[in-house]
Amino acid sequence: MSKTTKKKTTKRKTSKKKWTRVDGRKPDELRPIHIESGVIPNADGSAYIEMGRNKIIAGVYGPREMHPKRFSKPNMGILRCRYHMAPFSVDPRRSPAPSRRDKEISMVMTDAIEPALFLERYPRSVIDVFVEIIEADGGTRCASINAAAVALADAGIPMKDLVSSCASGKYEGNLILDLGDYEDKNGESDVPVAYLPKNDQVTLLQMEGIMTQDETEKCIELAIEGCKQIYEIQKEALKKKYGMVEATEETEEAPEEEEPVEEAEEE
Amino acid sequence: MSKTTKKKTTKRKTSKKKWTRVDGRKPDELRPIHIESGVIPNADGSAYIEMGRNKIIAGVYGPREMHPKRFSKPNMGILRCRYHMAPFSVDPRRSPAPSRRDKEISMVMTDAIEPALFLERYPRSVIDVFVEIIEADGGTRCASINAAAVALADAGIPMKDLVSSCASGKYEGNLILDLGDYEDKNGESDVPVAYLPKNDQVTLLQMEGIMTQDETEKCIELAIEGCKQIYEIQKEALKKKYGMVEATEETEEAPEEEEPVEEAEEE
Amino acid sequence: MSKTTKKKTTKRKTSKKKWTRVDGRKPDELRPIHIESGVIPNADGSAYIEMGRNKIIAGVYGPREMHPKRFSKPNMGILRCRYHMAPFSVDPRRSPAPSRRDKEISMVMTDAIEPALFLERYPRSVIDVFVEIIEADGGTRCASINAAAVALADAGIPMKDLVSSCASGKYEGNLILDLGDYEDKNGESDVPVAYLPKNDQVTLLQMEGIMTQDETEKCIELAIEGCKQIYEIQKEALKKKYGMVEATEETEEAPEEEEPVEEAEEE
Amino acid sequence: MSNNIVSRLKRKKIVDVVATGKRMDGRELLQYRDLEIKTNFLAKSEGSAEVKLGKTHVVVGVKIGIGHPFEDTPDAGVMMVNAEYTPVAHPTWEPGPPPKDAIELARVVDRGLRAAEIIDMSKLGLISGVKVQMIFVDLYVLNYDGNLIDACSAGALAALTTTEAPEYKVSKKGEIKKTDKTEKLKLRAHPLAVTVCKIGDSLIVDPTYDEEEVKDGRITITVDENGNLNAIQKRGPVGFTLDEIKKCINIASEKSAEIKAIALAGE
Amino acid sequence: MSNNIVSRLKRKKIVDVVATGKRMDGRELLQYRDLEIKTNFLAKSEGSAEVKLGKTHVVVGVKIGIGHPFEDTPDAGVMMVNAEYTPVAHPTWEPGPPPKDAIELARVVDRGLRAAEIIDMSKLGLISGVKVQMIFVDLYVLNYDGNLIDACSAGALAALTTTEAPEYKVSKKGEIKKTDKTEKLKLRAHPLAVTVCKIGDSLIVDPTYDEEEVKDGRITITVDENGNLNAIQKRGPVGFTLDEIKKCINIASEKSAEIKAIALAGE
Amino acid sequence: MSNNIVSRLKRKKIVDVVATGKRMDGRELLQYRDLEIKTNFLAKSEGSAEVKLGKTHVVVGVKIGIGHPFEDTPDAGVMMVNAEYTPVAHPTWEPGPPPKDAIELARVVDRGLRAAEIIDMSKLGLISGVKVQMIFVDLYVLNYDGNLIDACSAGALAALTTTEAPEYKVSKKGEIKKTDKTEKLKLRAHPLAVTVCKIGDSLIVDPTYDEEEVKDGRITITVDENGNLNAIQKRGPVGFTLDEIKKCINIASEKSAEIKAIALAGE
Repeated sequence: MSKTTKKKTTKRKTSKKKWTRVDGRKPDELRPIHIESGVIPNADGSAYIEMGRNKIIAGVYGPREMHPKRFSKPNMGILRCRYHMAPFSVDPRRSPAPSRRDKEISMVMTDAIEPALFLERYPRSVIDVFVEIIEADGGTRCASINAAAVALADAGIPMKDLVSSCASGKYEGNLILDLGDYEDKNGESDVPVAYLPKNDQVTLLQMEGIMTQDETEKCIELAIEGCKQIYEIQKEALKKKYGMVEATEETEEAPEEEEPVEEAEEE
Repeated sequence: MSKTTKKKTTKRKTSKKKWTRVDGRKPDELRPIHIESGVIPNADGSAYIEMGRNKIIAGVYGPREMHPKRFSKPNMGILRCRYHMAPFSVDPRRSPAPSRRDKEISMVMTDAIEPALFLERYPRSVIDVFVEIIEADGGTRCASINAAAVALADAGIPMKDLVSSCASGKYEGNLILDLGDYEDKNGESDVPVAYLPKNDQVTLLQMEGIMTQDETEKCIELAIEGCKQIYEIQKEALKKKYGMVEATEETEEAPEEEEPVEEAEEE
Repeated sequence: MSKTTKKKTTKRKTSKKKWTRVDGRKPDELRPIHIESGVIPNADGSAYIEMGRNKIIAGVYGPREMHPKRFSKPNMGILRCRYHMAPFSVDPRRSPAPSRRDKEISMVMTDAIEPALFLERYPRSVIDVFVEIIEADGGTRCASINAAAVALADAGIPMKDLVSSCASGKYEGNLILDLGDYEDKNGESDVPVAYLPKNDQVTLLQMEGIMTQDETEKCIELAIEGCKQIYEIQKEALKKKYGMVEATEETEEAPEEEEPVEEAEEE
Repeated sequence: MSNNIVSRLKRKKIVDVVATGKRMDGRELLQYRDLEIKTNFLAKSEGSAEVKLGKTHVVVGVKIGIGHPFEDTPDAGVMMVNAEYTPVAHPTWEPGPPPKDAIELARVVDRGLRAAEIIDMSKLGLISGVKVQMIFVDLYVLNYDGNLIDACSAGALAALTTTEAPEYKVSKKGEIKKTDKTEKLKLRAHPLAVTVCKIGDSLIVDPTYDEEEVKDGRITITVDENGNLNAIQKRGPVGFTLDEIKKCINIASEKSAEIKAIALAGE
Repeated sequence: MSNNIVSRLKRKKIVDVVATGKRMDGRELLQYRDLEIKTNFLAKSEGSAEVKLGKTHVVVGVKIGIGHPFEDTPDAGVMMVNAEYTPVAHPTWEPGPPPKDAIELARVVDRGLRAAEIIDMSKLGLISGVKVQMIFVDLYVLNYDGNLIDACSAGALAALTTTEAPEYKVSKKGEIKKTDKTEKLKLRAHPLAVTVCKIGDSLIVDPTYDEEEVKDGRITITVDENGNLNAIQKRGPVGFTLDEIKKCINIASEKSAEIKAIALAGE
Repeated sequence: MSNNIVSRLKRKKIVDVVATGKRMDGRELLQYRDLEIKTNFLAKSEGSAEVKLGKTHVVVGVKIGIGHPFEDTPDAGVMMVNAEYTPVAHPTWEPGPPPKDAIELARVVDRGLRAAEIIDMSKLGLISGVKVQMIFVDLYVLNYDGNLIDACSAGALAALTTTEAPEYKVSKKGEIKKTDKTEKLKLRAHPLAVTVCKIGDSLIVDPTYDEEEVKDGRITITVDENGNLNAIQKRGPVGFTLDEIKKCINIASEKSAEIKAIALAGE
């Protein structure tokens, strides 16, 4: 968290034509993505994603009873995401204890995914989404959200929509999509985005670096385009397993809100 | 806690007349004190004190329900003081985690203040006194008690008396009142005292250093005189706010003790 | 835990005759053992053991109510052993916080002792066995089990049998009994064993080092012989206190198992 | 009434008022509360700022010290931003390790400073790979009435702007001495965070505690003195449309200049 | 039905089947489930192995780095084995510090490697008393269906066998540089753990989760490529006769060769 | 009957007996229980003492080692006093981090030693700013029946008095070697703590557990061999009059000489 400044100041190239990305991709090209669902037999739902060299596994448990009970809500369920990096996922090895970064990412991931769920259907319950980063290659939080969304669908949890996530950023003066590790560490900025395609809503948005207002807005738009491509890959992954595209389709009307019949338990 | 010896052995001066304190004070002179109540809007009561260059804020919450319940007492309330130093209050910076010293001072502060309260009136409840040292300049525990007493009065909590606190000690062979940072670190001894003026009782007494029995007793007497002066300043601070001196006056008769109707809950 | 390799590879001596142990003992000779029961007045039962230069104290509390209740079992009691080394028990000083080694030994000790008890008689209860290593001299876990068994008997807790424990190992190519500190650290292997003499059952078995299958089996047999000798010393220690050898004699028939009338409480 | 119903009623009331373009306290939607910043008020900190934003009250201390570099940047100084939710600041805040929200607060403020490359850390090495200067920025909350990120961001900027950094000398033998000389810490940028909240269909700035409680989401945008963006952080279990995001960025760009003028007044 | 009755019924069923010489899943008593091991699948780890044993799924990462030697072995490298029970792996596993069983898992695998002197740690010093090479072996459980020790032991052996160790250079000034050269980590032995479970009167290998739940006890035996034993660990609240122990050793000797062939296939 | 009533009855009984000038166990008010101190009984500690004061039983271990100096005293050794409430010592003591009372115990004993400047820490440097000698004083409670401060203070004095300190040699290359030579640790003072309890209107020394439970307050006074005071610690939620304090000091001065004779017998 507290290392020295990560982003290099812009060194704008004069001739843009010759510029290519370190891995040869076009500016708006995603890294190869592979998603597989149902990879953890014990979990209610799960998914494995490779996005570039990221290797990430997500497992869903729930809806289930919340422990300790005093943290449950009487009129709705709680979504709890946990982002965690394996000690060997980065170089040098990191401690297995959750870092402050892990905790913050867990929070923004939860915010990114929650709008896709019908939590009001699960009073007093919790849905746990556990994400383990087996190998990290830039953009782990986005890849984690992509895996988590597929894992939730795999768990049969009704969703308003899948959540798709992708970063954009600026590198050597160019706006690019889906930064790899090297671009992430040496570029001018990084803009992770999560997106609900059906609602056209951004549910994760962070940014770090130095960019003009205009560049920032272009980056967000670029990331949204990336999310739309990922959305198709996610659906494909679910289709492969369940033989249907619209597995997660559901009415978006929230059920009528009622007064909760019981009060929250005090503890 | 575990640094090397703090007190220098006595170097008694032969001619006492020329001796003056590092900041020019007379041996029995207090540092300038400024107390202000009602400084934390969210707290039930609060006070800010400057005593020399000490800058300390105290907030009172309660009487309120005790959590966890199993630590509450069926027939009386609990006073819980927490003394805590901000990381930037000392040089070099300290960790924000409570130190063993913080924990000990919290205990002796609680003992110092409790005799002034009618805790038997608040069965199953807790009164929390939180003290934050913003800047430390010697004698923080005494200044904290002074602020806490005003904060309790500001919270409208009936008190048998205000508690007033002040240290004395020995420096270059002289007994002096209200040691500043330099005197505290370089003197021969340090005797923090808290005092209930109406009851003529000492409720905090600690000492560290090397002194004869006679010197020690003289120090305690000197500190008590300091407390009496501080008492007037505390009353003035409350008067300013409430326009009355005897805001905290109350009968000292404890209410008749009754058998508690309910037993303590087991958990 | 994580120091470099502890066991030296076998340097088999050509002429075995002249070989003697560092402390002059015969290969199958125990170190001097002294056991005393009833040494902790507050405990329900206790024992102090010296085994070589090991100095270990064991105290038993219970059967008593389990806290927190949710860890109790509705149909049987729980045995909880805690092995802990004093900071000054080893050189250099260790931290008083329980190490991973402490935790593992606590588990295998519990397994070693549990088969001697009638835990089904104490539903919802716990028997706590706390062992403190005052000085460590090789074989602390075995000495701890010996002290714990006597402490349990001293607490009047019915036992199927005492548990006796002793290590064997290989040192300079020779199989030896009851390794001292030096032999433990410099030998080729170490085999701690606990044994129920009446049942002829091994309840603790660990091994670390390099030995053939045959040597290992011989070591276990040698350790069992050691346990049998210690058994007599344990009985003697109890006899001294209670004037009877068979203090712990009890029918081994387990009481008929009944359906528990109450379910486990949920928490 | 359950807390649940209370908060639903509270939400309705606030949303209704905000929908009319006003606030409960009479402010405009895009109007900050009164902001007072006092700098350099702590003698033992190299930099300090006290911020009062309405009833929100925070102290920021900047301490400079000596520490170890990270392995991969042996010559770069280290900046640490830490936030403390003191228990005096709110009735629901308890003593203990920083809650998740305090971690996010520290990280969002940190990210703004770091991304703007506010300090040239490469100038803060002392002995390559062994010792470097440390800059600790402690955000200390004394009363919480909403909008901590903006208050702390302004406080951090004000405190850093007025920080007097000590000069260190390294002797040939590798001894580091703090000289009596100080000079103003050189800042390369003036990043400041502005948080925009979404309540119903409206966007507001500088939320109170009550407004934060009922808000749908928030976006914090850190803007430097040239109008470049340095950091964005979206929170809350809702999505934002691209259009809403652009509005937020516009608001933040405008407001950051206004607040920055106050934060830099002490420079 | 209480969990208690459920597990008693489950136990009866499994014991009955095992008594007939078969398993619930149709295996022979001494038959392992399908074992798949993939090595070198992580780019950021010096060594890695993914193990699937039936539904049990673990990843082992080997990382080599630089650290401090122990005081008593200033020139020896340090190996650390750590196990992580990730919350994705089982519905009852929760985020948090490693439970006792995870500590035992790490220690048993560690003991086998260490006792076999698998790596010559004395070759891994860099600057005497100051810096040495560290070898971290992280056992990461992704799905738990029994027999973690054997799966992790095989994974650790497979990962270490295929580890490419970086070459370090120490300059005259004491700077340590990682060169681009790597060479295969030299292993001096191939220890592998086999766990034998006792269920009723039968001995089985490779227990599933259900079989582990109802087992009476287990003995884990680590055997090297010459048939020598390196480590034994008995667990469970029951005793084993000497005869049973000998049978366990025989089974382990035989099975370890079989499993080792698979673990070493990637070499 | 609730614990509350029990303790009220207990208190009444003890207060009544004490008021007659006697104790429940027949002692005089100012009479200690039998005190036995055995020194030098641990081979692996540089100093040790076993203290039995009535049924209170503590072991004090003194270990000397090598560690890092504090930044502001680069040439001074470091003394650490630590207290451990082992769970064997009392039915209400649980395994875990030291409770507040154990922290106070350590700090009060520490303060007496430190204020008396018992050891010349300036003589314990090894390599300026890098390595110094550490003196660990561990207070280990094995049975708790009141008056731990006095028992531990006597034990610490007895253990330090008989400590054989190793001689260290520092080579030109900066290697530190422990030689075989030892010499008695040089003590410059003999401070000893005496605790006086107030029960009703009476002052007593050496309280049992029951007496401590019902006491109103206590004052601990550490007195050196010349009758100088080194430390005072008042505890308990009551005040003391100046007159009472003077009586306590007189009692402590007298008793400390008596107890010191026993503590120093091993010298």
